[in-house]
Amino acid sequence: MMEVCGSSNVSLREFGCEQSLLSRPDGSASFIQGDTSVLAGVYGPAEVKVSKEIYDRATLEVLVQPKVGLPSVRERSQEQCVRETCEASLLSSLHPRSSLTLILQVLHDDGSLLSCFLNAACMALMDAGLPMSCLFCGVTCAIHADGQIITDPTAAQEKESRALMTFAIDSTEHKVLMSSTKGSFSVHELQQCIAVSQKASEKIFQFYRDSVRRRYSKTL
Amino acid sequence: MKDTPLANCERDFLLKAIEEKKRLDGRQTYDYRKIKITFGTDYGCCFVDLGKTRVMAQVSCEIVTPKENRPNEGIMFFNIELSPMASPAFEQGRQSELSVNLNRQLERCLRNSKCIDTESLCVVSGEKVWQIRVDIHMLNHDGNLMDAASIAAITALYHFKRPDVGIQGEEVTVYPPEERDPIPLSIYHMPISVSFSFFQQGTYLLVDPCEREERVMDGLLMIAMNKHREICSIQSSGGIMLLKEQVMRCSKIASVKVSEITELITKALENDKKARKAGGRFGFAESMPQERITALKKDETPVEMTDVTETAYDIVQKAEAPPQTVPSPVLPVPGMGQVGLGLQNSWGLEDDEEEEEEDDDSVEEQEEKVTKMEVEQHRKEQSSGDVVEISDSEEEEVIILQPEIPNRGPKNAGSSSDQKGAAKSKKRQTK
Amino acid sequence: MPTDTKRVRGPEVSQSPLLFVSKPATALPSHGPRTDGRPRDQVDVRPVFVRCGLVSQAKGSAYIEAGNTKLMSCVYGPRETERKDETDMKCGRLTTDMRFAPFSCPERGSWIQGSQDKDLSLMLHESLQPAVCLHKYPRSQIEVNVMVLENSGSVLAHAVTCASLALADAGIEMYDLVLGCAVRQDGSSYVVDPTYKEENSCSSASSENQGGLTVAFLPSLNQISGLQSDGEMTEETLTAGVRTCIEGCYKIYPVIQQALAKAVRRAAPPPSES
Amino acid sequence: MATVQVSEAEKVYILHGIRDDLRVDGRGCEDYRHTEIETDVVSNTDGSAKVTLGHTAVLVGIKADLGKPKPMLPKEGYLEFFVDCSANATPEFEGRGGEELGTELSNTLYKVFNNKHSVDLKSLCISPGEHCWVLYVDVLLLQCDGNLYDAISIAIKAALFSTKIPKVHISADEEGAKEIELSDDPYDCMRLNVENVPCIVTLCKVGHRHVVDATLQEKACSVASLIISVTQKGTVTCMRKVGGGSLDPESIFEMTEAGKRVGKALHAPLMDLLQQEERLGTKRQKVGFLG
Amino acid sequence: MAGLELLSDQGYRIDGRKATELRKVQARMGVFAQADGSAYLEQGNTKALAVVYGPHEMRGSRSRTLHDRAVINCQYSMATFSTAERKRRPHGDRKSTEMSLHLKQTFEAAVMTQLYPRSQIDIYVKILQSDGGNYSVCVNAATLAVIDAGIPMRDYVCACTVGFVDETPLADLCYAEEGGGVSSLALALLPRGGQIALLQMDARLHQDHLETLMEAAMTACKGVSKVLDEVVRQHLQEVSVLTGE
Repeated sequence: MMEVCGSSNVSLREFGCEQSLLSRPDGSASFIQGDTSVLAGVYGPAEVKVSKEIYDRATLEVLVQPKVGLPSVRERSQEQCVRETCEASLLSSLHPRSSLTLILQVLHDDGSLLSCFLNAACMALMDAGLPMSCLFCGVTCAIHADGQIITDPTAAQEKESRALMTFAIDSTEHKVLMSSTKGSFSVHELQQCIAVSQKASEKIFQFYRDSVRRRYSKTL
Repeated sequence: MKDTPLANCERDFLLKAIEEKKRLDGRQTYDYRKIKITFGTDYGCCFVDLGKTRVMAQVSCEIVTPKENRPNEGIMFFNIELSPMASPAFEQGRQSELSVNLNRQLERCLRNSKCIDTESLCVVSGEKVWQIRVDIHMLNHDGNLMDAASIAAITALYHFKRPDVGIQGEEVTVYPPEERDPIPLSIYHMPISVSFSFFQQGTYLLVDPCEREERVMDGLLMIAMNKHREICSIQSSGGIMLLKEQVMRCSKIASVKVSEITELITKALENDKKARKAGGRFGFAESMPQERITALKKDETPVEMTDVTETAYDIVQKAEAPPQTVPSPVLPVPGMGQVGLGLQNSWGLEDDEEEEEEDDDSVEEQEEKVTKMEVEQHRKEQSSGDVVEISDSEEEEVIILQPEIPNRGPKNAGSSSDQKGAAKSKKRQTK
Repeated sequence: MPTDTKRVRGPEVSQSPLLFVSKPATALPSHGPRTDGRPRDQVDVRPVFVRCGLVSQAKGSAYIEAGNTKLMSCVYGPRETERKDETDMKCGRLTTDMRFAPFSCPERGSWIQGSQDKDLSLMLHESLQPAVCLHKYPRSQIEVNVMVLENSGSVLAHAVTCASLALADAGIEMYDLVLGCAVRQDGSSYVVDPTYKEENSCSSASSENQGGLTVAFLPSLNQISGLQSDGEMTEETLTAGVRTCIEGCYKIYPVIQQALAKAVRRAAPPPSES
Repeated sequence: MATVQVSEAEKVYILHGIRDDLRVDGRGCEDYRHTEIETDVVSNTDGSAKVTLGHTAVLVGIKADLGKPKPMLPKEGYLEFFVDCSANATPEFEGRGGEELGTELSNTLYKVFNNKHSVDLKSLCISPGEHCWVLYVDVLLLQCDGNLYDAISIAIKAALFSTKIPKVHISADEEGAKEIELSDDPYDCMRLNVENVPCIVTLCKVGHRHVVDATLQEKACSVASLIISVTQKGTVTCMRKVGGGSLDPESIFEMTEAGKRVGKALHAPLMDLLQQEERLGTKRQKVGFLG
Repeated sequence: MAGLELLSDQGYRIDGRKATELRKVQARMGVFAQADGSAYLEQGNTKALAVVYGPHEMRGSRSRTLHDRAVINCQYSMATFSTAERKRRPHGDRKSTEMSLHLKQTFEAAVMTQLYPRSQIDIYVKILQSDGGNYSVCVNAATLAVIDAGIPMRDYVCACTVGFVDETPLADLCYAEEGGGVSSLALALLPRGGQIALLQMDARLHQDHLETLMEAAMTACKGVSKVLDEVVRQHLQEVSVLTGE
């Protein structure tokens, strides 16, 4: 099984990002991976409702807006994944008794949606200037029926795959912050996917670095 | 989250500026902000930028059963979602006044004006029709949401194509786009809403108010029209008092604005059509401005895989084998199981408390080993007789109504009737 | 009908296979001993299993099992009222919430509280309120939750008993325990503590006297705190039914008392004599 | 529930008055307030009635719809109750404020009609297992001044009395598919037998006595009340204790007896009145809210 | 459209009225004793009941309090049996929420709210029977109720719906006419100053016809205002007789 891991499918689709493109939110970003695109907006730190107040840190709310219809169970679970990742990297204790709201709007879904959410969220949080202990990025891996690993799959590839895994990886130690998996796979395959994702994350973090450098190229 | 309040001096400044016929962004009274229309990858997906206001519209369709009173008409459904992304004041899932107002105005503008041929959406009369759903997401609120929404909705409807259906006898087949080309909707005309805001009891009038202006305005008049100068809906809101002449003037301005916007939409649709025909790239990814320094794009990149398998192998090897020993389950009583340690099960019929029992009752001592199941069996054996309670020493607070055990019966019956008598003498005043 | 957005829902319309049983359920006989062997026209309550303090997170809790009817009750509070505008300076607030687990009845229920549940919650509230010393808990609220795990008849009656036991277990000051008992009148005979089948059977269609009656009773104060009947009954039958229910309540009173005494003893063991 | 604030002194005054069988408005303990009944007030319904009891005003509209019988009872139609506590009655009911009381009232109504004789449900069946009439009984509270239950039950009885359900003919075509035809003639309709429709009597325990038809002030003085629904023959179809207090068993027996007596006495004049109105036929001057 | 001839060649409408003729308006003020103001109004077969409570202290959240004027709070609801097909909910759907909003806006313009700072006025309207022109009937009924409550207004607010068929404006549409695909215009007018408190139009109409239609609507509103004025005067006379003045 190990031999089949040809490098042909292990690539990331073209990806792009635009920061602070909306005027109202405190931070905003759109992230594009191939045809998949997500728009993220961040409000905060701001006043928090008494019922949601946490005395020693900020309350983070993540809302996922689907393109068609109202948010349902699927969106709730995606919200949960993104929230847990953000909570791990945000230094929320610096803003006690305040609220942070992250809204993610699906613009087009063509596979690897959850990783696109994570990347957009990270860029938006950066744009909002919120203190974070590390950056994070999302990588989705699909395991094809014949055991081949595909990174950043499209919707069609996702459908054909045997297992689908999304990892959130932090920028300092390249450790896994969050994982969400679907389908069946062996421990070895899981470790392989993690290793691939860690490799891929380096590319994304380099992209983060480049885009921030470009953004501040004139001010520096 | 609450919206930031508007300071009084800011309010006064804005009103003063309007009195002097000046607007914050340098526009003239009747000027629209810059309108930009872009399309998504799918059919029926459209983004409209009106200055900084940004909305997205997505049209989708599904087959449903028609309404009873209109068996051969398709159903149009509009939903304007005030996403909290657009403004911190918008809350998710709450029907605010603004949302009701916008939704109804859009319905009136697009459904009641009968701009879409709903009869062409019928598949099988009385059984299957297309429901066209238009979802409009507000992405950034900088005033005049209604106009942006109406432009986005009608453009998306024009852009949308529904899959073709074939009917053979009773069977209805929906063809995927690969098999048969999808068909666009048949639309009669293009209603576009134009908003006018009034200030100082209707003395001053502005077209396309921005968010700041909306917050100081007295009222709003929305006129929806098509390029044939047919009015599709009028709606005044906000407790202003208008005069007839003002309404007439607004309708004249609206007709000019509508023809301008219609032209823009047609051009945008044509451009997109051309791009799609040419096979070039289109959609949201392409619409991203490359020249801005806030944006960056990277082409497809391969991920190095050289030592991945090895690393994975190493990790798997190094990882400690999980303990193979599984704690054996504990079965305190039949029908109850426990795995793992640490938790004191409150259901358990703890043995250790047995000693603490202060029982002096010899009858109960005899029944020490009786579990609940056994008691029930016991009960069946002697199904007649008075009900008395038995306290089983093993079951701490388990009390089972139990057929009479001869030597305990009379004692209990007596005590219960005593209580009855005692209770009757008391009476409580509830107040 | 409110829609449930929190769960992945099943099909909108589904029917229980019980409807398609070829032979319709035979009507229960209106005379002779009952299906579970208890005699008719006698105050014979089903054996009751009671236990306090099962839910460690709740302030007080109780579990009751009578025949196949199984209920669980939890009490939270007294705590600050959630809605500040309804705070009562003189008196505490008692809130009750009674729900059926979706699997509790022969037909699957919904997760969302239906109107029947609301009605039962209200009855429970009215039955418990007279017994709780609410004036001792100003500006606070006491929450009572009852979950029906299995419905095998006389749910409300047992819910009242169970909830009052949980209240007592929580250490809420009360004037008295509240006990519940139900009676089903079927023609000229009656059955005490009816099962689900007995509750829903209508054996003698011609009979005038048919109905159910549930009474909540404060035994040591001799007061009726809750009363509900439906069906058709003459006044005499009703009066007799109320009397029967009171008698039924007295039957389970010692059981409850003892369960409570033991729970207290376990929570705070008496000082050793030495 | 619309409530009034009553001071301690007022309470004592009311209590003493009731002890001496004399109420604030001069009634005895078992007297009803002035009651007005008018049927057929809303023309969009199949049957309707408006009842005012003192200051309490209730409007009931009944609509007969074709529906499918419940799977467990394929040979019977059914009744649906809905109580709309509108904000007109009191500002407390605005938005969803009236919902709680509304469900309480409608649940009680379901209980009251949960027996075989109140309404002949079999007559509402058109074809077993397929079609039946569903009677939607919609109660609209317009103003409340206590004793909602009684006013609602009287209005429902009157509305059911005036309900005219169009006759239907079932014709089967060749393929065996049944078709339902409504009779064109507006006078060709079915009437319901309301003889056994019960009326609710609410007895309010005030001090050591109980009163019938309590006003809001009197209600504020009582800790608990008992609602009893009584048919013409005196059978009780529903009994229920409402309110936060408890009652002595003996007083419950007394109240049941009184409720039965009052309820039985209520039916005869009500039926008389309804028949009298019916006899006037179309000549009757409709008053509605204009009078 | 619906195959119905809405206006015959002789100039009569389906219910026998002439083009500019209003339906019969009957009204009564002070229907209920408990409310601060109440009125019942019938316009043809459309029947509405309006009740006014206030001005009183703010209820619920105090954050809505306005320091310089009163808050108008409206709720529009329809009896479940008011329409030919039974309604499932009396209020809370999009249409009735919108109607509540429109009523609120109409009366914010007409009631002299600045006289009652930091207080609230509740206007509740219930449609008992619906036969077209619900909005206008509600406004007219609410006007009477507000007057009955003794709350000062700038002027009567009168509303009327007009339709446009065969180049002719039809005043006060009934349900059959409203459903017939007629472009209808609802207008709330303060007749003395000719100010428009609310304007709403559905369906297509050429811009050139707007003026005629609005003119017709305003005339119809003035007609309604006469009737309302009469009702108020008569009511006051009755009351003054009772109070012995």
